[in-house]
Amino acid sequence: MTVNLASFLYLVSGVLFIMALRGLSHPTTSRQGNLYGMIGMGIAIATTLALATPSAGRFGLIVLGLAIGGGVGAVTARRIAMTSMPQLVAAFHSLVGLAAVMVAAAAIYAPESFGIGTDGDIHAQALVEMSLGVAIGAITFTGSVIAFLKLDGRMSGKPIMIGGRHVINAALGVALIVLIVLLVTTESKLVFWLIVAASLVLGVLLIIPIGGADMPVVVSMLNSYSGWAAAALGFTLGNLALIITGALVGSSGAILSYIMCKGMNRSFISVILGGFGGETAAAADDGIERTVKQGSADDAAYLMMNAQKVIIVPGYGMAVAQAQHALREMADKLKANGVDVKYAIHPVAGRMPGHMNVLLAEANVPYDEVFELEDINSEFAQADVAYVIGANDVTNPSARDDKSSPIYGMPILDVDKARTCLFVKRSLGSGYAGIDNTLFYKDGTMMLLGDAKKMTEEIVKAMDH
Amino acid sequence: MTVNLASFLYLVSGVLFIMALRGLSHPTTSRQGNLYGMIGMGIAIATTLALATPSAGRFGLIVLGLAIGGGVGAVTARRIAMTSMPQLVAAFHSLVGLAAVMVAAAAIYAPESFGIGTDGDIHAQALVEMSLGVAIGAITFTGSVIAFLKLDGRMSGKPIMIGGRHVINAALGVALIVLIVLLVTTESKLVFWLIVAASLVLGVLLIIPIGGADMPVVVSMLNSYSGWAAAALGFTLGNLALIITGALVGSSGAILSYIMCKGMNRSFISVILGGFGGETAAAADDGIERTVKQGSADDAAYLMMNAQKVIIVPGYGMAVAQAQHALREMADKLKANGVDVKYAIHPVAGRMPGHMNVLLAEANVPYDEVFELEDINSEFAQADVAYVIGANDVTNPSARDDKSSPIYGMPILDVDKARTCLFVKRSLGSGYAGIDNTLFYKDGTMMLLGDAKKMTEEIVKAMDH
Amino acid sequence: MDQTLQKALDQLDQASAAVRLAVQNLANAPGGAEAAGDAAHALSGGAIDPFVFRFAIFILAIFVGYYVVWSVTPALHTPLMAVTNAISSVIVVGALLAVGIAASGVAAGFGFVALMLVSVNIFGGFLVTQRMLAMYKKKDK
Amino acid sequence: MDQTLQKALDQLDQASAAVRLAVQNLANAPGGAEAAGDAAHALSGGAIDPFVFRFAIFILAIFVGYYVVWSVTPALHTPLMAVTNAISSVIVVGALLAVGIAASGVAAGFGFVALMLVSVNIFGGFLVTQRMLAMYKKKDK
Ligand SMILES: NC(=O)c1ccc[n+]([C@@H]2O[C@H](COP(=O)([O-])OP(=O)(O)OC[C@H]3O[C@@H](n4cnc5c(N)ncnc54)[C@H](OP(=O)(O)O)[C@@H]3O)[C@@H](O)[C@H]2O)c1
Ligand SMILES: NC(=O)c1ccc[n+]([C@@H]2O[C@H](COP(=O)([O-])OP(=O)(O)OC[C@H]3O[C@@H](n4cnc5c(N)ncnc54)[C@H](OP(=O)(O)O)[C@@H]3O)[C@@H](O)[C@H]2O)c1
Repeated sequence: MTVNLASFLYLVSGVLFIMALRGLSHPTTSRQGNLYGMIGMGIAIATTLALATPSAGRFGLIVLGLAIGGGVGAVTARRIAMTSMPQLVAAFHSLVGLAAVMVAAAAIYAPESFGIGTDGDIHAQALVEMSLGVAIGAITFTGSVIAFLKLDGRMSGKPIMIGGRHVINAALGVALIVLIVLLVTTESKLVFWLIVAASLVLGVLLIIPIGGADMPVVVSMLNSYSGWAAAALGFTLGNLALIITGALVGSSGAILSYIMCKGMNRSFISVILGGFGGETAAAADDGIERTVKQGSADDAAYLMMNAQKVIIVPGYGMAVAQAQHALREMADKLKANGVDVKYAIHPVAGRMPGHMNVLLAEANVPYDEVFELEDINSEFAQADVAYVIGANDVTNPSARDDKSSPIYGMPILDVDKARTCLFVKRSLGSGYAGIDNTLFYKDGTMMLLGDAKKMTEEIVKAMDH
Repeated sequence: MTVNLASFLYLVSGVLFIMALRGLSHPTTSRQGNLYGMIGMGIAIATTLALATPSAGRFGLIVLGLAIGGGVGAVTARRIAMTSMPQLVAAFHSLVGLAAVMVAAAAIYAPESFGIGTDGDIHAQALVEMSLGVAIGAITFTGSVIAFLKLDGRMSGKPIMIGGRHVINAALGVALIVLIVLLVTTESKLVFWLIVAASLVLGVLLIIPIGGADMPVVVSMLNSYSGWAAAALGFTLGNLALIITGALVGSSGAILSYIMCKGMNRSFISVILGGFGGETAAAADDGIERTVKQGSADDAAYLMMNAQKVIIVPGYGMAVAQAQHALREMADKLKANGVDVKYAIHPVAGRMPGHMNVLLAEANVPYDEVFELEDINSEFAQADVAYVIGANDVTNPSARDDKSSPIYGMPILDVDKARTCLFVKRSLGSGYAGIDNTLFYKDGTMMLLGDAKKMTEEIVKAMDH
Repeated sequence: MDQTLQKALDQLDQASAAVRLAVQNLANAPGGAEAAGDAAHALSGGAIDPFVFRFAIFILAIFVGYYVVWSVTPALHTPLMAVTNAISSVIVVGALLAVGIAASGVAAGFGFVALMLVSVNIFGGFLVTQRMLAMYKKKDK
Repeated sequence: MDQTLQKALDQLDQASAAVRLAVQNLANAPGGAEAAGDAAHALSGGAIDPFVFRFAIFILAIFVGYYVVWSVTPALHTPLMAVTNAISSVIVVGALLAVGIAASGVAAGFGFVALMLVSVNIFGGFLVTQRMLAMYKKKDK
């Protein structure tokens, strides 16, 4: 295969990746989009093999590597629970980061094979590109590992604040720059590994001060990083597929981070500086007597069966309790009874963008019953019941009314406009932002204290009576 | 200047052109966008001069050319009436088309200077790219000239149907391909000029059968062509700015053509095949007795001054009559009287996309009072008066209700939902599509027959009484 | 000896001719020589025909154009037509080159005509767009 | 005569060395030589550093990425994260190269590790996305 044909095929695979993301603009085209992505990856792999024409032994090694990795990947993909998506994505990112480091190491140990010069005489430009790639890759690796551990609950979500960490980070950053200059001048492999080491440490230090609940933003940011690392190595290898894909992934992660920060009305900087969302504040105790109206599953069933319009607002608690299937059953009962049922999704409900949508989809809720904030918010005023299940912050009216609230300005779902607001959660405790929700004490609110799944199942049972 | 720096600067100017179009996504950023465009063009010119380092004499020639052309352009831009925008754009396109032909001719007469080989030994690839560029350029040139003549009324808008034109066009197309192959094999300059000649003829033949009213689609299509011609020459000259810009312009024209065809509910093919909109049909005479309620300026003034909400629907007749300033005065009077006034713009109102918007803007109508079809259509039901000025097809209910109508399926403004519908036009004649408008005979409609500007001025006067 | 010398000199001539040819080949057709050769070096792109890159740029620019134009608000479609027309006159780089350095007078002449035509567009296009855009105002009172 | 011959041969050596150097220069640093030279030829791009093209492709791809990701519907943001993760494993081309043809065994070893890691992503990423997307259904009854 000539290099020109190969480059052209790499371009084709880059374009197929663009088409893959393009397909995600609508659920009906999304499956085809994913297929484009697979074809693009297949073309990239086949092209590389046709170009490199490895010996039989090496070819066997390649098949072996693909088989081992592919097997692990396939099994993981089949087994993983939908509620574990955030940590799965974090884990996968760490792999890409480490792979980028390994590829760069291979290139520096066998520069002729990669066409970037000869041992001891590697092109300076390639060295710069490579060290950028390897540094970003290493940061992605350890950063994602920490994010995974925090999301998976294997490490406390508490922010870990090391004294003087800003100074240490700055020093590491400067050290990295010095090391990169050193690498270009000396081409020493030791310097290369020092860059790797410094970046690995930096990755850890950057992520540990960030609270567990902020991890989704971090994961998305690391996604962006892995894209930039891929693009940097794409420059070294002169590979169009890598350059295009790197830019796509880089943009994608950055945009998702932006969307999340905007949905939470926080600045990206404040997220990165960390220390938020570690402890869960108890209900504020300001001395004012507050009464809560508590209800039972029977009350809830009665209210909803006699309603004309019910809007369901799922939140993180639904994911924790895995209540989506029970919820779907409840909605079916209501619809069978002639009640108009819709779902309202806040942009940052749950713990990652689109988290609720994927869980509802898993429970077979048709996506045309699921609405975004702007599209449904005006309908709460006409709803008889808002059934809030495991959501909290995204309904907190202080974001709308109380200028002193830390979440003031964050858009919220106006569930308080509904005639009755049913709140399913286990306690009067706060959500991710650690802020008391005044809605619990409102007249039209009825608290259904308990696990989201159990409570919903009880309501379903009560509806049968 | 090194070629690498130059290429980088060409990329910068390409990016600035992207930013220019991006700016047009909103009126507030649009002026800045235009500025980006100018800077991009300045960088492209400066880079080329720095790279080519012409002799003093040649430099003088360049300044002369820029001054003459620039002067003509600047004066034209200052003097042209806003209502003549369609023909101005057509005229400008023809210049780009001809310039593309000239540049290609220069390249073939001095191939070494353009780095595409030596006389008699030009790279085959460059010849193919060039002949594509020159053919598209020449078609753009004559096509745009015809479009200009038809739009400017210097040539009848009637479709000119030559017998067997499809055969002739196909023959010319085949001839073009043969000539291009010949050019690559012989490099004869005669063949080059034959390609130019055939394309010029093809440009004329393609456009004359298309009716004057379809010219906007044609202009947009030619805009697209001029982009592809520029891109083809960009490949020959290896110029990034040309390649990027060509693709941008090519997409832009194609998308606008698509939007227009969709707004008219016609297929692009049927537009190109021509023969539509030449003659203006008289009001259909189907034997049914139909009565028309005619009103005076005083009636209209009274109705509107006592209304709560008036929606103004401008159309092509407003542009013909130059009634936008009078209209604005009328709206001011109404607003001063506490009436809620809005403007509703159909996507294909007038004779080019955005035609009405630019005229209203000229008359100082703030753009936040001007709404698009989807955003305002539901409001007609709450409006007391719909003031339809020189619009016709875009209000015709048969597009909505009559399956046999040629415009069935075209989205329309629901002016018939308003309590009263005032129709300002000179007769009961039809509009561009040549279809009778049943709205004229409806109960709630009052016809205000007369020139749009005069009638509106009279209404303004009547409002003072 | 003279013969030996002559032979040596002849060989020198031949050799240098061959080398010159090789250099030319290398300079004119980078890529051709390596095509069958070192795939790895090729991967690094040193030998890729610039056409491939240009084509990639062209394809990506079409994607950008598609999205950027769809994001233009319909109210500004007329200025859009004017401004795309203006920027399409970047063909001026070809005209400048022809006037500036074309070896043939005829070519320079063609270039001059192209330059004049396209200058009308550059100035006319941007200025008329500016004039139009200046008219779009927000409600201020 | 012998001396003359010797001298001629020496010169031949020197000349060929010089030519070899020139060839190397030409091969390694295309562009450098012409920089000051024929601007017109340069314009045709024969001499442009591939880095410039790659950079252009990178910049345009960022624009495409920006638009294409903004057009993703929020309901599919979780699959978006999964699929971008999957496609970022196109870094596999580097791993394949290292395993396939790296001259050094160490390099091939690194490549093998990278290949395994990234294969997990390729298969895992696309399959989990497929699993998720298969769940998004329209109302059918
Ligand atoms: N989606 C994203 O991309 C993203 C990213 C970063 C941050 N965030 C943040 O995450 C928050 C999301 O808001 P949200 O309203 O979805 O969640 P939330 O405000 O975190 O509230 C979740 C609620 O669910 C309840 N809960 C937990 N487990 C439960 C169970 N098994 N059964 C019933 N209830 C249970 C908890 O109350 P009890 O303990 O009383 O049961 C908690 O108050 C926002 O503050 C947002 O800024 C989201
Ligand atoms: N905007 C675009 O991009 C575009 C492109 C291609 C085609 N078109 C087509 O153009 C049409 C546009 O619809 P439209 O409703 O704006 O226009 P229209 O249907 O063409 O009607 C314009 C009306 O204005 C009246 N008129 C003309 N001069 C007048 C004057 N001086 N004073 C008062 N009235 C005058 C005419 O009636 P009288 O003769 O009775 O006065 C005519 O019926 C659509 O059919 C569309 O498909 C638009």
